[in-house]
Amino acid sequence: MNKDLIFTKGVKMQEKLVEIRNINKSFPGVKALVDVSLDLYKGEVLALLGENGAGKSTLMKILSGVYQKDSGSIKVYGKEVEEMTAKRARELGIAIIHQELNMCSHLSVAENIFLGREKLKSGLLSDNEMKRETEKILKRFQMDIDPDTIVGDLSVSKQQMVEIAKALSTQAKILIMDEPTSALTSKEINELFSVIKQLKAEGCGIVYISHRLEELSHIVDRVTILRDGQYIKSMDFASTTLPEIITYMVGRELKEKFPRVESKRGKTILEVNHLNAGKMVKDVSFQLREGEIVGVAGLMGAGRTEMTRAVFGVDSKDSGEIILDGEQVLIHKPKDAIKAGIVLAPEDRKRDGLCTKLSVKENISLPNLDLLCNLLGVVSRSRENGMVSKTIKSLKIKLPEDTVKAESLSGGNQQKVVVGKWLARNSRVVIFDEPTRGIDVAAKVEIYNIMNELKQQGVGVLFISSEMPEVMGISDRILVMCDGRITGELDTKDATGDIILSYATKFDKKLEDGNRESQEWRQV
Amino acid sequence: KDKGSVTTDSGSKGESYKVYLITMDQMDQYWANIDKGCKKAVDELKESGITVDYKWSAPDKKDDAQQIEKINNAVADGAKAILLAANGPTAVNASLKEAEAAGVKIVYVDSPADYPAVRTLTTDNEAAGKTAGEKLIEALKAKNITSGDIGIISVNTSTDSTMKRENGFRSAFEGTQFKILETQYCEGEAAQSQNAASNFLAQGCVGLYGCNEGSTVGVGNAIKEAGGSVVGIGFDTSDAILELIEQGYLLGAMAQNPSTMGYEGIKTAVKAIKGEEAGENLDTGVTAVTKDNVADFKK
Amino acid sequence: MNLAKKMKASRGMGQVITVTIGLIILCIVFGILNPNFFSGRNAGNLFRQIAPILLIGVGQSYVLITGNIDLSIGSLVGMSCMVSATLMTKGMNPWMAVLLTLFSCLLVGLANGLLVAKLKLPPFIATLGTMTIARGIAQIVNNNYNTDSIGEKAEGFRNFFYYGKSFGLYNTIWIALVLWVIFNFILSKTRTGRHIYAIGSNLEAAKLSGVDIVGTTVKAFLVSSICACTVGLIICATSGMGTMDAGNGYELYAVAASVIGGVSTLGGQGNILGTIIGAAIWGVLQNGLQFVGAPVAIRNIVIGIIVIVSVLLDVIVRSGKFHNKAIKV
Amino acid sequence: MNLAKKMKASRGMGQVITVTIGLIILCIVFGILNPNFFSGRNAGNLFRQIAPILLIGVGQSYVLITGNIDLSIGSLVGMSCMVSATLMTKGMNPWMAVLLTLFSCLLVGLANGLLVAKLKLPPFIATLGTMTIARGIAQIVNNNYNTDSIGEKAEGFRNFFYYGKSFGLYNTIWIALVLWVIFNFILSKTRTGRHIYAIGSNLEAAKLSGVDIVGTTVKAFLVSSICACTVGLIICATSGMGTMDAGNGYELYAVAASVIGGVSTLGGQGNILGTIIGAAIWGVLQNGLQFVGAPVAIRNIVIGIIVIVSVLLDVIVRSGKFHNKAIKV
Ligand SMILES: Nc1ncnc2c1ncn2[C@@H]1O[C@H](COP(=O)(O)OP(=O)(O)OP(=O)(O)O)[C@@H](O)[C@H]1O
Ligand SMILES: Nc1ncnc2c1ncn2[C@@H]1O[C@H](COP(=O)(O)OP(=O)(O)OP(=O)(O)O)[C@@H](O)[C@H]1O
Ligand SMILES: O[C@@H]1[C@H](O)[C@H](O)OC[C@H]1O
Ligand SMILES: [Mg+2]
Ligand SMILES: [Mg+2]
Repeated sequence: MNKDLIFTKGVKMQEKLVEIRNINKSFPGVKALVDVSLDLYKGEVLALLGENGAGKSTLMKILSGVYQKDSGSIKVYGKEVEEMTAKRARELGIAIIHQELNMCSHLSVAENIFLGREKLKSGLLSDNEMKRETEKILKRFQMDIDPDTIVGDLSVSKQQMVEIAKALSTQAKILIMDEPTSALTSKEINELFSVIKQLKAEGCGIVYISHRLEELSHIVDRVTILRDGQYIKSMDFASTTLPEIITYMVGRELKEKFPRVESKRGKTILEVNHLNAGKMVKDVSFQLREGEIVGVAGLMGAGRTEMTRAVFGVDSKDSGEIILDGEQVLIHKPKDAIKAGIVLAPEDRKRDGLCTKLSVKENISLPNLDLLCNLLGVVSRSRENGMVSKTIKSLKIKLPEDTVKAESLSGGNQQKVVVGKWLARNSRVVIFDEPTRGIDVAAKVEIYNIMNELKQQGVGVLFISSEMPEVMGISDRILVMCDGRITGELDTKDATGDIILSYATKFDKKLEDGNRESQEWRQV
Repeated sequence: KDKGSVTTDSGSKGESYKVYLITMDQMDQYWANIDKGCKKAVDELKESGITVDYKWSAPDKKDDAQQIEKINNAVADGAKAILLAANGPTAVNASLKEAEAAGVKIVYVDSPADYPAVRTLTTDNEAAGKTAGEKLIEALKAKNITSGDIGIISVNTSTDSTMKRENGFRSAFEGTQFKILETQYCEGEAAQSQNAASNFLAQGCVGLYGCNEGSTVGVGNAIKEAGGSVVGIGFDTSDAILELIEQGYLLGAMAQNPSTMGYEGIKTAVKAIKGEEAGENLDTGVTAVTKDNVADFKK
Repeated sequence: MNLAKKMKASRGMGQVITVTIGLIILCIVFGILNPNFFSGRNAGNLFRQIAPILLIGVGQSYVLITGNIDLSIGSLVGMSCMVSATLMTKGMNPWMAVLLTLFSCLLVGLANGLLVAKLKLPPFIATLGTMTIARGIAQIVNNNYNTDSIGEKAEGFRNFFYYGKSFGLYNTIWIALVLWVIFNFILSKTRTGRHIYAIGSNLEAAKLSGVDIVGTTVKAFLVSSICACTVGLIICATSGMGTMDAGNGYELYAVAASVIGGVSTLGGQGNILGTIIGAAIWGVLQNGLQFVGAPVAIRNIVIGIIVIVSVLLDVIVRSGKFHNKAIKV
Repeated sequence: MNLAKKMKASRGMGQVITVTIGLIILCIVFGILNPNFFSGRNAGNLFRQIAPILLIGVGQSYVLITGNIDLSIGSLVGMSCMVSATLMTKGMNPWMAVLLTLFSCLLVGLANGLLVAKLKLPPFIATLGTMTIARGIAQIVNNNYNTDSIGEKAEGFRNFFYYGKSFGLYNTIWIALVLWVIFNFILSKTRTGRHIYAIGSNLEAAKLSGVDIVGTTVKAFLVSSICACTVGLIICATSGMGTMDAGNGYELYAVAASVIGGVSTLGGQGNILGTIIGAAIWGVLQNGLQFVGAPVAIRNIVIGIIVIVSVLLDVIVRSGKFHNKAIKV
């Protein structure tokens, strides 16, 4: 048995909630977990760390009964659990927030939160009671969401908040959070952290999975690190450092977190003038020059995604013009944009980024078939294989072979496919909407390097991110959006977190009136 | 093994013929009666030392393409003769030509196609339809009704026999004050026919006519429910129809002799296979079943 | 404002409103072309013709909301009609026959649910299979013939399901209404109803939330088979005999009634209030077109256009093309 | 090993293998029960019966892979049969009539595609609508009657589509084979084929990858209408007249052939190699059951069971119950 597991210092050696030993799990073609062990104590937050595809989600899905282990043992509250099913896990007080959103999008917030454990009154649904309870839970979270709202109408980040609220509402003793913050912005993250601290105080054990290593220091007590499906190490968080953690994760030292390259800013490539689209894009104007990375910062719902979608032709524009290399281009659908040389890697990979039932190869070649086929439209196998293997290699996408379905990849590797499929063509402008969401540190650096490379090739890069450090770390110039408008533009040299935040909350005054809903739909 | 086909015992009396009955569909008791006639003939022939390997094959609904398939399959299965109730006069002709080329003898029962056959055993549908019309007019007159709307329920326009019955019926009304409404085609389904019949009654029709078994059941039931003075008449003699006649809700129905068609059909087929003279075409006749003679038709 | 919000929140109510307006227009047109259409006599007649479509529509809606489809409905109608009639002609007490028929239909519903949820067959295939089998049973049960008349002894049965009236309305209509009320209640007020929506909306999420997928799916298919069974009994009572072909094509009418009424074929969306309107449109078209003496040939074209337009209107309204304008004004 | 891997990688090939084995067993059983089944005469006859099912199956597969469904196939068969026959009986040159018929069918296919992709109607409803309309057109085109014989002048046409042979095989079979090869090539080797899979797998993602959703959807529906049109012409050539009812119910046979052959009704999955087997199973059952003299009534039951079992086997195999064991051994 591994020493680190038993001799951990710092945290009071309290009751063990979970003891996982020598778990093995294979999928066709992949050994996802090899002899992995893990402990979780009462009242602690354990960070489960590792690169994309290390097996974190798989391990947690086994603990919560979604997958069955091939071998190994799981003890909960000191008792061996032979067959862990989803039902058994629930009974044991294990709750999990999955990495991917898992909501019934046609149902309301309250209906989702109480799904499977509806409150009844004389045998009938007691919707009012469930609504009241929901309101309570949401309030505890400072979330201002109407319990009656249909979940599908919420933005991704709000859906994520509902998902969190749902797990919290079960009053679990063992709570697993698989990248809960990947879709949240700083405000919600802070709220989440205060809830986590409260839960910890109540004796809850929390397994916390995240690729945002900076946030660990706020909540984490211990870390357990996996690499390539194998157990590497457990440590007290207080007695280690981020670089050390990263070295264990990656298996080597990572030199620079935000590699920067300089290149000469050239002429203006893209000019967006007075763009209006729907309710969330209002009079947006900006320019993008050859060889620069422009970051777009903002809070949840600032309209950044909507803006990119309008530029790319996914959503229709009400007015405004787009000028590429000095000439106005008419973009009615993504095809037009791609033809003109503007491409977009979208933020929601499951919904917009991947055909999950198709192979990785087909996903990568999908937007590039025009380059791969002859006049008759026949796709050249050899050219396709060449392009795909090059992309896989340059992004270090981890997979058994390129014919596996995209859905079988780990979240981070799926994200790499979403980005990678756009790199095979020579575009003038590449828009990245939250490209590092759910990606491990090493892979993040790879994505930054890709952006840098594009920049050096003279491509204009638009980089939307909700993580302030990376926006400031990688961009040359920063646009800030709030309420569908561009509220600020600054050179990275002059940027500080405070300035950006003040731009990002420029129209946020009304928030203080406790009137958030009207803020969202104020323009109506 | 299977009830319809008697396996050839080649050792014994020698003669054995494979004969198919192919009907329009398989629903009505009418077809069952043809089948019964066939089986009766098969049994009789067996006693006289002739084994007939007899199979009844039918599409599940009136559909030309399916009927052609059934014919082709019968030929491929080595049938020596086919008794056929053709959906319509033309559709099956080319496949009959192929069948004939393969040496298969064709006998029509109930409804002939245009292609020449050994013999045709059928009824004069047009005349029978006209008779039905005349009976209806007569009955209305007896109630002092000489004008008003008349509703027809039929199968579909693709079935030749029922189209002839419709036309014959209409011809009886030439020169009268009655007005015949748009015919309702209900695929011979009893409940659907009844809906249409009820709609006719709601429109104030004074007389209703059903062109085949299912249509007639629908007409009878609708009248039964509405009560009153509406007169209905139809075709075929299923149990349900006879009951409606007996109770007085239907004036009557035109009875053909399906089992005679089947019985004579098999006998004719065997003769034709043997190369004997098949005989003249046969009109098996139509009887108007009314309250007066309905008892003769009950089993 | 508040009403509008409620409507929006309620599943698929928008479509119900659009389609209701369409229905009213249809009735007015038919009434102008033939005033008999509005006669008291036709009212009862018309409602009684709508009732079976409503019932199969309710059954199909349940299944569609779970994200599945039930193609066996039409054949179950036929099977119910033939099984009950055969038993009665063999001399069985009609109510006993009804019970046995219901039992046999429930078995098919159970099979549907298990094939789909337990054995994970695509619903289209599973119910295409049971559709063929149930039709086969309808045929084999009386040795491939329609039955004889179910006779005098069954008069009570026939009145109960079709010919009789209670409180001025045909029993058929009452039966449909009572079943509708029960099933609407289950769908909107009980846990089972909630779970039916949940598995149709996101099966995985529902499963992870501890919803009993197999049980819930089976329940939906059972409701569908109860509805189909009832329609089969109604048809048997109507014609007083068993017809092997009864219910042919009803599975698609059922889908039409559901979807026109706002149920999505993708699951998770809609309610059976809309199904009333969907069924009514279908029934009014069949009845009204006969009343105005439309030649059979153009009927199908008219029906087809109305089906498309009714749903299209809703799509346009929802897609916000009108919505935006309304706001701007 | 390598082959097995390849098979697995190829979309839905597992099912194709399972089902092919089932087909072989079926044929052996029929052959034992009635040796005539294997006669040379029946071979040609059988293949000629399979050809139309294969064609509509190919059309339906295209549409299913895009994640839609085409319920109008059967009616289009009827429309094609009636339009071509009516034109010929009115004295038009048969080949000219074929062209016009194709054109009219393509219009319906275009309408299907636009209703679904452009106007965003649920495919079930859009094609249920066009199904009814196309049947209405089939009826109205010759004033609600089947046509008269298309006459001597059309002998060439009839031989081309049905009665003639080339290189020892019936032309009908050649037509189906040639169309299959073309459509298989398009689906597996061209950009359009890729796009068809992509929109069936994830419409949004495909759109954001620059796939022309409307164009691609329309193309799939056009393929479906070309196939249906061809079958209508074959039927017209077969019976030498126009039948309004032709193709009734074919839309479901088409789904059966596709899905038995491994195409998913959820889109994005399957190929038309499997459709050959799916169509063959359907055809062999119809033909073989007649050969063994099975009473009509049990045919449906047998067919239903086989449809379910064939897909069930695949589900079991895929769910890995056998797989795991194989690995452990
Ligand atoms: N359902 C599945 N089928 C096949 N392979 C799978 C499946 N789920 C996970 N895998 C494989 O198992 C390995 C571990 O995946 P897992 O999702 O646990 O990684 P992870 O550590 O959560 O990564 P990430 O940080 O990217 O979410 C990966 O190689 C992945 O491709
Ligand atoms: N499907 C939807 N229905 C209703 N409102 C929506 C929908 N999607 C997004 N919104 C709203 O539109 C606004 C803009 O969202 P958008 O995703 O563009 O923001 P963003 O700046 O990209 O932030 P995020 O980091 O959340 O992606 C938000 O207020 C969001 O709530
Ligand atoms: O005579 C036949 C009989 O009436 C049947 O019921 O329908 C078709 C007719 O050809
Ligand atoms: Mg993960
Ligand atoms: Mg965004």
